[in-house]
Amino acid sequence: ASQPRGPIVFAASSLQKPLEELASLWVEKGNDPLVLSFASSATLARQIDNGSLSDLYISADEQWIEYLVTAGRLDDSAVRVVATNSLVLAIYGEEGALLASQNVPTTRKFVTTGKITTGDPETVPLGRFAEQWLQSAGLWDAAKPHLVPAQSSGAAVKLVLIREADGGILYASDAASIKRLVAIRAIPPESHSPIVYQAVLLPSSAHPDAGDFLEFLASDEARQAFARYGFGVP
Amino acid sequence: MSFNLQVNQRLGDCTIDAAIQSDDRLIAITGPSGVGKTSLLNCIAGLATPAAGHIIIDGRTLFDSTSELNLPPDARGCGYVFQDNRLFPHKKVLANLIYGLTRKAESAALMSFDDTVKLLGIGHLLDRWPVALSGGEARRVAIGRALLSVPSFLLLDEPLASLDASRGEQLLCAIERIRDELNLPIIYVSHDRSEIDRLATTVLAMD
Amino acid sequence: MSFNLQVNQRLGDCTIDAAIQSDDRLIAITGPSGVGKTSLLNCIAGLATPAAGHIIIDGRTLFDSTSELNLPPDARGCGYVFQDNRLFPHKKVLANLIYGLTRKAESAALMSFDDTVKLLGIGHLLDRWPVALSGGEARRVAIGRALLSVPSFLLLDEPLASLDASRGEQLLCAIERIRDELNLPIIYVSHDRSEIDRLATTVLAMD
Amino acid sequence: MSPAEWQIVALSLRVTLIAVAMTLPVAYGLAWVLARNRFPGRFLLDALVHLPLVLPPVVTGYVLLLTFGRNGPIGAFLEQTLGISLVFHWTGAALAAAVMALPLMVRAMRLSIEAVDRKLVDAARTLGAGRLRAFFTVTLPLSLPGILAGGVLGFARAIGEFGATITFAANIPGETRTLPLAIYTKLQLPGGEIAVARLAIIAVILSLGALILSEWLVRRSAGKDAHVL
Amino acid sequence: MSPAEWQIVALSLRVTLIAVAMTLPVAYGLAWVLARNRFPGRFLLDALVHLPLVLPPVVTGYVLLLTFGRNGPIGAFLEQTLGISLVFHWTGAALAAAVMALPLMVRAMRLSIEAVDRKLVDAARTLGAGRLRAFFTVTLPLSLPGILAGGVLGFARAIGEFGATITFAANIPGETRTLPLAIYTKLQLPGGEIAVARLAIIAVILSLGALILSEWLVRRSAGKDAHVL
Ligand SMILES: Nc1ncnc2c1ncn2[C@@H]1O[C@H](COP(=O)(O)OP(=O)(O)OP(=O)(O)O)[C@@H](O)[C@H]1O
Ligand SMILES: Nc1ncnc2c1ncn2[C@@H]1O[C@H](COP(=O)(O)OP(=O)(O)OP(=O)(O)O)[C@@H](O)[C@H]1O
Ligand code: MOO
Ligand SMILES: [Mg+2]
Ligand SMILES: [Mg+2]
Repeated sequence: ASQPRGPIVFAASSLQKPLEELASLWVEKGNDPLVLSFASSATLARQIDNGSLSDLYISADEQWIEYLVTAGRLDDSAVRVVATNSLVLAIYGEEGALLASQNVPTTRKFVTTGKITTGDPETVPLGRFAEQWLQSAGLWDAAKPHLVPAQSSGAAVKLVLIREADGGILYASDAASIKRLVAIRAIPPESHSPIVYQAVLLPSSAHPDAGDFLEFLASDEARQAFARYGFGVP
Repeated sequence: MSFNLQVNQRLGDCTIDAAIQSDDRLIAITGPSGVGKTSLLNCIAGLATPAAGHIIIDGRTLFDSTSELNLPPDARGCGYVFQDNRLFPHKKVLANLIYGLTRKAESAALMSFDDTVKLLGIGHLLDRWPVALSGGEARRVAIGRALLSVPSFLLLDEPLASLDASRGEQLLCAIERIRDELNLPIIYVSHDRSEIDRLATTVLAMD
Repeated sequence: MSFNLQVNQRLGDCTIDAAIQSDDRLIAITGPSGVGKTSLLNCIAGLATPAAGHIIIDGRTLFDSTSELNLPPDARGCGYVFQDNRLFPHKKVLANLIYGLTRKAESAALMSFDDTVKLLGIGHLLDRWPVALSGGEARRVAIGRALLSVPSFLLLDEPLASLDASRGEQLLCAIERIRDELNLPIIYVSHDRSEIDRLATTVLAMD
Repeated sequence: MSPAEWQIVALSLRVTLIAVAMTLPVAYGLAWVLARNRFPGRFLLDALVHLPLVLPPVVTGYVLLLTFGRNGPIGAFLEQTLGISLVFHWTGAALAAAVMALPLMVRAMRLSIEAVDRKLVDAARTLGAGRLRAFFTVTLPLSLPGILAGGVLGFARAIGEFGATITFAANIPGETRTLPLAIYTKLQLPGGEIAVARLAIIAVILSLGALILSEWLVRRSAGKDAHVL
Repeated sequence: MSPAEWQIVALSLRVTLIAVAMTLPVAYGLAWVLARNRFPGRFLLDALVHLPLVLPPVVTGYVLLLTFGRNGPIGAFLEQTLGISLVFHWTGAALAAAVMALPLMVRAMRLSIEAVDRKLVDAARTLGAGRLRAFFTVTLPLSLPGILAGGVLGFARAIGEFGATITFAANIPGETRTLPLAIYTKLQLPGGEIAVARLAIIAVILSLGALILSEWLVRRSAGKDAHVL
């Protein structure tokens, strides 16, 4: 506690990789090291609601930003979108393997064969977006019996990687940054609500560098880092 | 008066109804198995509470149902040799023997530690765990523990059971000495007619 | 030959070295406390294993260190009255008594259940838990349990301890009857000279 | 309770009771082996039994997935030979609950077995009982307090099991969404607090039921136990 | 091990040991009250002790957050009067671990206390020991096996505690990121399996250490225990 430290950042687990890289970039710029606490967007929001000491909150779920705004814990004018994402259909595959086009199943066949994993539509943003897409494509009822709802986007990725699931509706960022995941089709972004990662400075923040770090998150340099891990940029 | 006891107690189907007043320093209790001898001793020691009656030893009232006086066991100052020994299994023989020595001495110790150990012939057992004792060895340690606890009266529940004749004889002599020289009230439960005849003039025969 | 025993055993600092051969149906073992009487019975019952020697009862070899024969306790068919009773605390008196009755009868039962219960005067205790027994009551149940277990020989470790004189007398008569009429080998451990004189001609005095 | 809540309760009870019932004999066997036997590898077995307690439940769930999953060594075998599939099934939830409850049950039972006086077993042997009969008539009934305590601990742990279940069996409504998973689901929703409270109260009531049952069983055998112990 | 891993292990040990050390006397007190006393409300206390076992850990963590958080009744009091803050501190992680370990410790200890023969306590009383001395010289040492078993169970549970900790104390490196949280964090990363395995093995080794220690303590007192029991 005696060492000087940078702001405390509460961040959704799915942002772990780019944020850890950004945290080291931040230190390289001569700043004090950040304190990063990863958990699900919901857990973090409840902690903030109960008086956490954090300076910044980076959510993967708009719902919880709204919840905190409604609860009067933060001001929605301060919310910044730092990255975006999209959905893909992905399977386990060898690195760089290009699937012969005749072997690629149709979307309907993909979501109605064997076990397909995605986030739990009720609790995980990934699953909520996937359901929105399936509903709009008229595939929800056919796909539902085949869906394995995972407890986080990371858990869905794991299920595909150990081939307990035959395929997954996953984040494009994961499919792009993980060697043994092969994206076989992109989901049209307009078929579900926009997937945005929002960062916000908490009103209770007392750390002088917190605002600067938020600016840094919105900088070009940060965008490049997010893009390296397959995220879209706003 | 040494003893002024009147105890009324129910235990399952068995009712105990005992009364005795005596100036003798040692009284014997006898009676067939299951008549309530041990239960009576438990009442005197304060481990069971009589339904009615009073327990007065050497002028000191330990229990009185009318005045609702009921001293806890540790305030009664009895040296109780249990029928079933009840050695502390987690303490070695030495620690068992000196457990009661911390009692604040109202009366002085009956015998020195060395004399007690010698009388009972348990000197070679001091470093043993109770489980590694034979039946008679455990009995002698239980007697030693009670004698060493600086008691103001003694309750002996068949103390000589499972002891051989010569050891029994030595102990009887010791009990006589405690009765006569130290003037300590003693209640002695036994089935053995010859022991009783030798020690006691007042005998409470329960039935 | 009824008994052909030779037992060599170390227990802590105590060494047991006992040998006896006898045609008598009952032999007595006596000796000061801690000499190894109970330990010898445990070896005969198969609960302890002698370092060397042999145990042959009624021509049946139960243990032989040279031929490495060592029957397990349940194959030895002994009726053992333990010095410390060892009643099963989770079984009522009745269940304790009949525990050994399931044994396949090589010999016939010594006495009928009713006779045993009557001899020991424990008829009113059958529905009791062992904890609710007095010292002498528990002793009698332990004797009954051993007698009822259809044994081919008896091991009695101070069976009359904590019994009153009249009950003791009845039991001694019963033991004599078992010895003479049923012709069962009996090993009888006691400190009481008069008991031993009455029952046994062969006495193993350990020391 | 709403029908949806009833369904969750029924599923939770089924999963928990099956898990506890299947684990009881296994746990007792392990407890007996650990309490009464000295053999090489005993310590390893002891450690193995404790493992699910030490590892974070998610890791245990992940290990279960690797072992009992479709591609896991045991899972593949079960599926091919017996047609049994555990992953993403309520049976998998029961397996996860059983594995997590095991160490608690073993410890409690072991404590009670170690407290059984061997002299009583010896007495049974001299009365003609073989090892097996002596075990079933003496050791087993005298270690009943440990069996009951283990049962209560196991039941409570199994009905509250979350991490290993959600990882191994997923959170499928009607199939693997037990009470804790339902509570978690509601907790992930903004404004789900009231539903969380309702479900938590149901969970508490269920385990109160188990507690009452166990206390009653103990008291039923109190005639002896109050004195034995 | 890397310095980062060392830091995690050191933090985990500190959190776990403090949690177990603080909980031991409380758990023993509760176990004694539940084992030896009959009073109205006893059943409620029993139920309350079991609660953290039944509820999903996340819910326990949430309840802790509501109670000991900066806005919670106890949390606000502690912060204003004593300047102690638990949320997001390693002390909070210790509190979460302690609460989760409590029911296991109480059960094991209670089992052992109930197995202590009251006749020995009676004997101590006739030898002049008051209630207190009889307790400390007879009941307490004779229930040592339960204290050790409870300690091992509690240690294992505390070192593996995840859900309540991440919810109540957050996942802050160097402050509240204990072994299970570090494992979870790595598990969220693709390709984190090797790191997960390393950390899991460390967790296993630590609790093997606790197991060995407890077995050694048991054996040290075996001179008597092997026979007493
Ligand atoms: N917990 C109990 N519940 C019911 N009855 C009991 C209980 N304890 C003892 N008894 C009964 O009370 C009576 C008196 O028992 P007590 O132990 O005082 O007898 P005793 O005279 O000491 O006999 P002994 O000479 O055999 O030791 C006996 O009939 C016994 O069965
Ligand atoms: N577990 C043990 N460890 C060490 N020594 C033991 C153990 N058990 C018994 N002994 C010792 O072995 C000796 C023989 O004991 P045993 O019980 O056979 O004596 P006993 O002749 O039956 O005496 P008693 O008449 O007092 O019952 C005693 O000196 C006793 O202290
Ligand atoms: O990182 Mo999340 O909160 O599982 O989408
Ligand atoms: Mg008596
Ligand atoms: Mg003996």
